[in-house]
Amino acid sequence: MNQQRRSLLKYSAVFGLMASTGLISVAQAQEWNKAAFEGKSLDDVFKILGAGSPDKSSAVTLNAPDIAENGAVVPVGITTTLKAEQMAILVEKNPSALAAQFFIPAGTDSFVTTRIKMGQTSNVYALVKADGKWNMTVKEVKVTLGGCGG
Amino acid sequence: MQRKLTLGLATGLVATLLTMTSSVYAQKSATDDIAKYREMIADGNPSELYEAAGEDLWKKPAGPKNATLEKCDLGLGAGVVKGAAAQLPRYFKDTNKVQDLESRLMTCMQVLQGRDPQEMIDAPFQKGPKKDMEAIVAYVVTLSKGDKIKVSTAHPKEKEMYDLGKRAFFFQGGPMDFSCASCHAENGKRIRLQDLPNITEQKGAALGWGYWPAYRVSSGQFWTMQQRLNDCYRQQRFPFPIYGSDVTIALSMYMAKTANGGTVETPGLKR
Amino acid sequence: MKITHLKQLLAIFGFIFAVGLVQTPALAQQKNDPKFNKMMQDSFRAEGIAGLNRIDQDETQKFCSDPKFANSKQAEAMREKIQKINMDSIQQPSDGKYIGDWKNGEKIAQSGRGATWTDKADTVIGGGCYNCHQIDPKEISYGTIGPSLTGYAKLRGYSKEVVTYTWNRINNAKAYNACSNMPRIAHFKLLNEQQIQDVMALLLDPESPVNK
Amino acid sequence: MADPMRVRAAENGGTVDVKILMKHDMESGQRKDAAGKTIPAWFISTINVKANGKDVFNGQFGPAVSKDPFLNFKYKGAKGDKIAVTWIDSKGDKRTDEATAS
Repeated sequence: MNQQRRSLLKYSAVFGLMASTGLISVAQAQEWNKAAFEGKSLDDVFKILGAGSPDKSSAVTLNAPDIAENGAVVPVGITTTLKAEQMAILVEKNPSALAAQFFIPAGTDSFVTTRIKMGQTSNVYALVKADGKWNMTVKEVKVTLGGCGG
Repeated sequence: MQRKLTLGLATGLVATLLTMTSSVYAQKSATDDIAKYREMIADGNPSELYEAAGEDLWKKPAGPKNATLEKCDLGLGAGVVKGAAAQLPRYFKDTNKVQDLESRLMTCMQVLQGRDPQEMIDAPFQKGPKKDMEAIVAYVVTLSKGDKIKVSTAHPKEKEMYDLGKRAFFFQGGPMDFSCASCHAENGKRIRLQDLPNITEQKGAALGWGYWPAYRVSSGQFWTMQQRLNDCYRQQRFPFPIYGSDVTIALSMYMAKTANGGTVETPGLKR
Repeated sequence: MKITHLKQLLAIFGFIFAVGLVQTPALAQQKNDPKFNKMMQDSFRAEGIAGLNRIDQDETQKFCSDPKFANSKQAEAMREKIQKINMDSIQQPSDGKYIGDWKNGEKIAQSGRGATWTDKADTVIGGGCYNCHQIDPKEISYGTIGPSLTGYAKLRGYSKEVVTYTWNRINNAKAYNACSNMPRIAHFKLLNEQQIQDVMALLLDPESPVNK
Repeated sequence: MADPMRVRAAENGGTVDVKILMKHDMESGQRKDAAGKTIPAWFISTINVKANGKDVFNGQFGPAVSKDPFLNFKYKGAKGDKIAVTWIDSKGDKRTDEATAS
């Protein structure tokens, strides 16, 4: 706990310094959402992001494989026809559900691709905030055991 | 009893064939899904991060002689890196040995930079001097990407290495009776969901030799061919093959020569 | 001159082929090669539990390291001899029990761990069965080096013959096929008797998902 | 010091496709070392991307993002745009690399 607090303090100090020296503006720092990333369950994270219980929307597409050959690298991407302001990727069965979140300024496409770790087969959620409202889609990704297993 | 058993087994076999047809679909779709997964991660190979570091290390003075590796002769003349990896292993007159990329780089580090090869041999993979070696390998093999694999056995020592490598490929040992051939001598086989190339044929050898060194997503590491072979032997439950030892070079020679005509796709991106 | 030579050769081959005299050339087991032996001795070092004695081959390993000969007609008697050596080493269960717990068997079948130089002496060795075989149809990640075992007893029945044959085959597959790719599970004590009973159950218990 | 990133930016029809590879272990905090002790989490937490000094992308990662993270996004831009990518990790280390849209 102490350790955590210290690193958090250090963290804010770095941000503060960067902001004050004008390296990044306060608005764009979008300070790392500690509470959201430490939220365990989907609901924890939904609540912290202010997403409540987001509506399933066909306007949101999650690009992820049906089977991942290895859980250490699972490619995930979000595309949407909505005008996204914010997007998030959640893995239901990971120890902390939120994997990553993104802030999309005007002029940037509503599209992102990254790679995440999955401990086991799980539902993966793509969340998109557009016009102040959260939308989502879900897909199961199977994580397989591979190789010789040693 | 013997006859009854045979009969039982025969019926079993027929029945197995019947169930096999029903499982073929599931098997096929899982394989297709894995192919899709590989396609999705193909763009953005983290090997690139190692290549950049390797290029710096190639050009940076180091070792007791404070020299760069820029005059290293990888077989195409001093300082020629482009295309060199596609023609390794090969015989080198100055050492009077057949060398693979990594053993040759050790020679260059020793001769040009004054470094002790034993330190490299003894270092664990991914750490210390090996970490530098791995980055340099990433840099060198990238400069052969797209070239045809072209390995010669014209020199008697090259031919001898090839023959020794072929024999080593089939050499069984350890508590599981494994040889390289246990997994890599038949077409269309897989271990779990991973396809196993048949390295005894050109096509399979090119699929194996042509894609290593590679970034392995399961370990998040860039693996040289020496590390790849090392881990094969670990999984075969053999003792530890010494870094740059003749068995590793002989096997490389056998694989590379069999793969001749295939394309260098290194650095690959593997599970 | 070279060309005429070739033509002559072709003619001779053609003739031999035509009269059906072509046979596989007489094969002998590959000779002991001191150069090769030295390479193997010099190239490995002991690490952790993996000692250098692991590359000392027994008769079966030596024979199977030359597959061209091992699969030839000339080697038939030798194959039978190897199979007999391995058959004779098989022991039936000391408690007379062949079938254990299929749920444990599934766990053993899933694990491919153990016996490498990164393992400890007390690391439990897995059966590694799924590496090469399809077993429970729900597991999609299975290998194809060995035959599918899905529906094993449903297809073959639960007779004493099938049970004994399966026991023997798991204990030492080389009793039936001198150069089978399958490790000799009991010979090298990869699994103990109880673990083999559990794997047996995975294949032969009517309640196992394999037979559903 | 942190290792350099690879940043690639290609313009096509008024859209710049940005692909970033970052060199980072992204330690999850779930793994144990040989002695059985948990290896503490250590990961890139924020990413900021600017084109000609203006924000085009902000991201936040948790420890579940893969080792050597990859990121791909697109923005409306032009050839010659100066792109600057900055990440900061959970220990406060940071790294900035630049690229020009081609």
